[in-house]
Amino acid sequence: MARPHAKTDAVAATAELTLVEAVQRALARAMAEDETVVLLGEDIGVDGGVFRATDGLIARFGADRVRDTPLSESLIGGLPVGLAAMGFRPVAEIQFMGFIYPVIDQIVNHATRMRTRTRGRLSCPMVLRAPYGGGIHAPEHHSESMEALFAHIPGLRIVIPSSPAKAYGLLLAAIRDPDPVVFLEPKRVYRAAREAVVDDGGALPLDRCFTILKGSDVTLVSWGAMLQETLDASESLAGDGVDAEVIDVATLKPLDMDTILESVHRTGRCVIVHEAPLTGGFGAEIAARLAGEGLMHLVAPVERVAGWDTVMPLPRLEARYMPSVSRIVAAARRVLEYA
Amino acid sequence: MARPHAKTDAVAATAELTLVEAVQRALARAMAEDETVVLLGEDIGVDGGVFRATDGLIARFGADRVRDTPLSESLIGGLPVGLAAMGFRPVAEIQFMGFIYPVIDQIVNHATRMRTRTRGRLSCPMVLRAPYGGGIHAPEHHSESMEALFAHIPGLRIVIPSSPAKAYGLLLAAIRDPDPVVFLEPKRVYRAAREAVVDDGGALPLDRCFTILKGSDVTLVSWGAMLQETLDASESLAGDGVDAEVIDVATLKPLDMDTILESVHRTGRCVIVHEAPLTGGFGAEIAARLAGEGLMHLVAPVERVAGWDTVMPLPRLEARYMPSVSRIVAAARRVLEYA
Amino acid sequence: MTTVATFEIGYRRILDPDGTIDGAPPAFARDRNTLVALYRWMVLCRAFDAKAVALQRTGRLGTFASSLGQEAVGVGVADAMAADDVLLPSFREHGAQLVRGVTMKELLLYWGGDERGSDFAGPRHDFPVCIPVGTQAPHAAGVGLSFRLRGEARAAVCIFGDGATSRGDVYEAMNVAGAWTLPVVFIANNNQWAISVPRRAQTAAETLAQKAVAAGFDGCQVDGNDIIAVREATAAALERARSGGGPTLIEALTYRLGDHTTVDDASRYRDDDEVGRHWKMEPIARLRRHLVDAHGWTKAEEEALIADCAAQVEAAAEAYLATSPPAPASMFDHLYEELPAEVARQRAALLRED
Amino acid sequence: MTTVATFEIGYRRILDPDGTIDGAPPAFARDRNTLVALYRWMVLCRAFDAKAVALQRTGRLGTFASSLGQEAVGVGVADAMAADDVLLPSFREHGAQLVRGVTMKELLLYWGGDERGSDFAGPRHDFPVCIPVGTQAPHAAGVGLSFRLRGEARAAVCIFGDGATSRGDVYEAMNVAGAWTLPVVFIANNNQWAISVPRRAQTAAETLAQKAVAAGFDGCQVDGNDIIAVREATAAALERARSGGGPTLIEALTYRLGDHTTVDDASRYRDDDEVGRHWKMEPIARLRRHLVDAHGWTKAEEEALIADCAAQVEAAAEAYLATSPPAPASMFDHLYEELPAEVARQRAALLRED
Ligand SMILES: Cc1ncc(C[n+]2csc(CCOP(=O)(O)OP(=O)(O)O)c2C)c(N)n1
Ligand SMILES: Cc1ncc(C[n+]2csc(CCOP(=O)(O)OP(=O)(O)O)c2C)c(N)n1
Ligand SMILES: [Mg+2]
Ligand SMILES: [Mg+2]
Repeated sequence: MARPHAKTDAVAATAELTLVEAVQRALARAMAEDETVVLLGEDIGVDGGVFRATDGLIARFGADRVRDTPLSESLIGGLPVGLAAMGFRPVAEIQFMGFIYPVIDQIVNHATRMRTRTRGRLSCPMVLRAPYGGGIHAPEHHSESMEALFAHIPGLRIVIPSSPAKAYGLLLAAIRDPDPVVFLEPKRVYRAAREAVVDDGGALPLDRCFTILKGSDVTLVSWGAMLQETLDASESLAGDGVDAEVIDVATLKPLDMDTILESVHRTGRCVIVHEAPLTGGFGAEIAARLAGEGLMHLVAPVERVAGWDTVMPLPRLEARYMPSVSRIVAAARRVLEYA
Repeated sequence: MARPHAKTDAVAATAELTLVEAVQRALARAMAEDETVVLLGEDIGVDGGVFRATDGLIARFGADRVRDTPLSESLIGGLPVGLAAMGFRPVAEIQFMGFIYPVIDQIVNHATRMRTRTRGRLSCPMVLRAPYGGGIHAPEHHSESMEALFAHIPGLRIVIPSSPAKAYGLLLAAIRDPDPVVFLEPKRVYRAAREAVVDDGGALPLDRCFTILKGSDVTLVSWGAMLQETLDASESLAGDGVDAEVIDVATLKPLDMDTILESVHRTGRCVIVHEAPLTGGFGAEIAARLAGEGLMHLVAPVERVAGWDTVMPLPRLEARYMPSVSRIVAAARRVLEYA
Repeated sequence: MTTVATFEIGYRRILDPDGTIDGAPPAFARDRNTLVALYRWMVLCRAFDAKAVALQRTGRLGTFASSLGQEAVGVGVADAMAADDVLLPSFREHGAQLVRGVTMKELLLYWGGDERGSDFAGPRHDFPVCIPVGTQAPHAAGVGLSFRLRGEARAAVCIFGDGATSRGDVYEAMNVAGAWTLPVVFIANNNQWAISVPRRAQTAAETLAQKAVAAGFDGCQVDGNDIIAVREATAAALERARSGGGPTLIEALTYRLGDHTTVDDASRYRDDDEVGRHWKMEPIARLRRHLVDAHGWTKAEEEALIADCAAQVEAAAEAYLATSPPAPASMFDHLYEELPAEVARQRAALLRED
Repeated sequence: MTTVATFEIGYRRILDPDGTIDGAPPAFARDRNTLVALYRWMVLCRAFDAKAVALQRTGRLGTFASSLGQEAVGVGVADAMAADDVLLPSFREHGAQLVRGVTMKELLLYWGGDERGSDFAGPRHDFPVCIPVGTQAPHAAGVGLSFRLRGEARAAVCIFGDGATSRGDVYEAMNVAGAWTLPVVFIANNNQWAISVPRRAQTAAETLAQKAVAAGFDGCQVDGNDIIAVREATAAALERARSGGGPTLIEALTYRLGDHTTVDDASRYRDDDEVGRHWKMEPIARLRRHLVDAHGWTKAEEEALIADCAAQVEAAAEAYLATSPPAPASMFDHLYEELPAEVARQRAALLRED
């Protein structure tokens, strides 16, 4: 039944898209090219998703392939495992990352193990999408960044796009990938800006970081929504003559440490920026590898600019929780001034 | 109703106990001194727990306070939140760490937030106990070490004892602590050795690492079951004239980094050992802090000896999965030989 | 096949949509003062909802979930509770919270994004709003267990939506409540929609009340727009719970007349017709009709009540808007009873930013 | 109260404990060959269980969960299945797996701690043993959905224990199977115990079959020691599932005659008396009695069958014990379809250790 990866049209339309529109295009493209792609989630059908990531897809592909599930997150984690083992490519949506935890059991215990457990007899090519992160003044539990919980799970891929074009190319790659992928969408960026996206089915690689800005004085490493703050910080630093390199990790697991090491080799200094709480965040893994393989390159302490180690506050204080441009700039300065 | 922390007897009995017996004694002590301590879990009642950690407690304290739950892990995470808010001190058991994942939702979304959310009006003094780790040739899902998933959650305490006396003192502290604690018991050590434990209700602090062995050449940092391998490695290194310092982290969150930094300040070299998979393991956090605050002390790369980044294999290969003494020794040598 | 077990689900309505009462109503429903008090709470709740939506529309409140059309459920349930019972609400139970004693200012603070709103002066043992759907149900089992262990004649009341009945933890909580005969009353506030997902898509079960069959206790339906039926059924379930009879599930059939929240647009997924039909069944007009017909409720009384509610709501909104913002460092102040050193350093760093 | 819904749970037994059949049995149950085949599978399963326990006791197998006394459930269910149906077993369903075509050597490899045991040559689309209780139920819904989407007349069969019915994800899976009319047959293998927790402590529900009421489809009980009833009920449920009638829950009432696993000691928590009583109801003796009484099953036939099963079991054990251990690096070889560079480095490091 499946014709994986077949291009369904020859005409590639370029459009200025928001990130959420790019997600929608990638989903539409994947569904058109491969009949085994099936979407599952709460309110993804007629409503088109609470952020409209699946807007119009039920009309185009039908209610069989764009399925509103009951309000059962544990099921949204587990049902795709069965579907995937039977040759489908389910793309499941969790409405907000704060509701993703019931899915972890199925991800750790089944999705990432089916292939190993059966020595390749069954596998689990599923994608689990969820909007993550703060900054939109949403209610409690709607602003979390917990990618690190997934990054510790063997056998998984974790992908976080930072822009519309990345979202399009990485999501297509995630859906075509033969193994389970957690795909986290920075909801603060969903409509923040537009970017030219060529809707030609072209995927981006899931095994490398992207160097967004070349520089020689300090390496700024980030992903997802925080890339904007990081770029703003690099601009502010540039004003003072500091030439920062900016790396978008994009795929956290497996991690392309080579790109980061090569950069830090040149700059000797590194600041890692993420929105998730500091302790046990994915920044720790990158810093730990710098403390290991990268130590000889370091001329200054590795700084991590992250969410505080406290509960993400309700909207009135959320701006004070999240890493700001000034916190990033201050950390970069400390690193640069380190003698 | 509660008389928290009251000593119930004046006579302190010293006994040579295994770790699991020490857990049982601490539970009994806590229940005797505080009527609000209630145990919940699968098979903890008449069966006394599949590892006998609750042996005899139902006979002594009754079925009201030693409650076999239905087979509902999500409930085992959530019911104690309600009980704790009403002034009880529930101690819930998850039978094996591989079944703990459904609990995460309640831990992240409620247990660790009730106090913050209500600005102190309600709180959650619950303890979640679970045996963790490999090495006993158990079936799939019975050998996992996933402490790092919890270490990223703000508002939590994570405690992992490495010996009978530590288990006794830390568990008592955990139960008396006014906030949620995840208490992970190294099941491979449950009956591995005996140690003198004074059953006098004395608790150990939940905010510091324990330096087990003083040394000046290299700092070995570990916790739980891996402490034995780490000590064995230090002995092997001593045979070659290497004077290793061994630190038992014991409480991973909040982390007493000062003790580790002070040690690495003296030794300049550090090897971190844990059983959990390398990537995103808690060793990353320690190494990251060394790459930050500790960088000036480091004269060699920080090595992490950990479980491989793959699924814990079934028993035939588990010995090849877990960090061995020789892997620790080899890492220490690399660190020592680093010029 | 031998039949080994049979079950029935009953449905109860006392006050008809036209304001008449069939048969003999419970005693409280013959008392004008009681009915007026219930009416007042519902009217206040509706006025509060309208104000909250207005505040959100003008950027002075966060995302808000109105209970428009569902006032009889929250008010009826809470009015049946004793002060020392414990309420575990979802995010759409302002009605119940108001009756319990949470102030409108506190509710606005919460929905305005300030944790202090959940530190309400009122029912100190009541639970705060629960956002992750259904996750307060296991807490209710724990609260019920605490009453059992202390031998207290109190009950926990857990309210959730129709969508919540699809969550495994709601099932697990009901199952343990049955197994342990816990004093818990579960209220399924069935407003027919879970955002865009209609009730029939949640489950093939003909009623939500029958979810209790799986947990081994009684479930029943009531007309959730009939506050008399809601109150009566809740009172009976509470009585049973407090006297050792164990849990009950009450499915209150009502309808969400508004959008899911202020960020939702219900016209994307449902007909105006459907909404229009349900306006004819709504709880406030129904009780008003009854008060007018059976208890001589006057236009003057009505106007005075409306004006009074409006004034209360305005005063609460002003008090809310006048509240100074929380101190940034407060985000750390209740993380633990005592802040560990490593987090205290972060708190200090945050303070230095000012 | 008006009654708005009623439910009945039926119970079915065809073959009595004394080996007699009341009334008209299904056609297959009149066929000697069919009955002998079922009997043979049960005897083989029991011999396999005994051997596995013996291997564990002598340190040549890992922890093992015997199905002693429950053979009629696994064998009866699997025998009713078509080859292209999909089985999703728990850890106690060797009987079902054997009938499906998994070899005893493969089962021993698995229980001996070698993943290759789950790469069975037999039913390639069947699921491997599931250890986390009940977590295969959502997979069954996914498998059922795959059949619906492809328009295939196949069904998923998910077997779990009485304890599993307390898990929220089993409920969620049943609920969606009902809501979407999925071709799934859920079998609750009720052996009365979940380790030390008796059935009555799991739930206040009088039957486990009534868990289906919450999910809006039919549940029924069968005597799980009566392989004829098990097979008949499963066949009917499969027929219904394949023809678009949706899911069924079958509660098979049986008894775990042995310890929970080889690391359990059931004498800590249950009476020998109880176990003794249940030995009188066990499924193999029952069918043997019927074969002898109604089909002239001879002593010679019995002895030949026993000897044949013993020989098969011995041969499998020998083949298992002769299997060389898996290569250490194999722990990486199926983590991803293609091993990412950073993990490939770890694989190389592991190889260097040799
Ligand atoms: C666990 C969880 N999943 C998803 C959401 C997002 N969400 C908020 S309300 C809602 C629908 C709830 O429906 P219902 O239980 O019927 O309550 P209602 O909103 O109708 O009062 C959803 C999906 C959530 N808050 N929690
Ligand atoms: C989710 C989960 N929790 C706990 C366990 C440990 N455990 C293994 S079997 C079992 C009891 C299962 O009872 P039941 O479902 O009745 O199946 P049975 O063992 O009786 O066949 C438990 C608690 C587990 N395997 N999975
Ligand atoms: Mg609803
Ligand atoms: Mg059982």
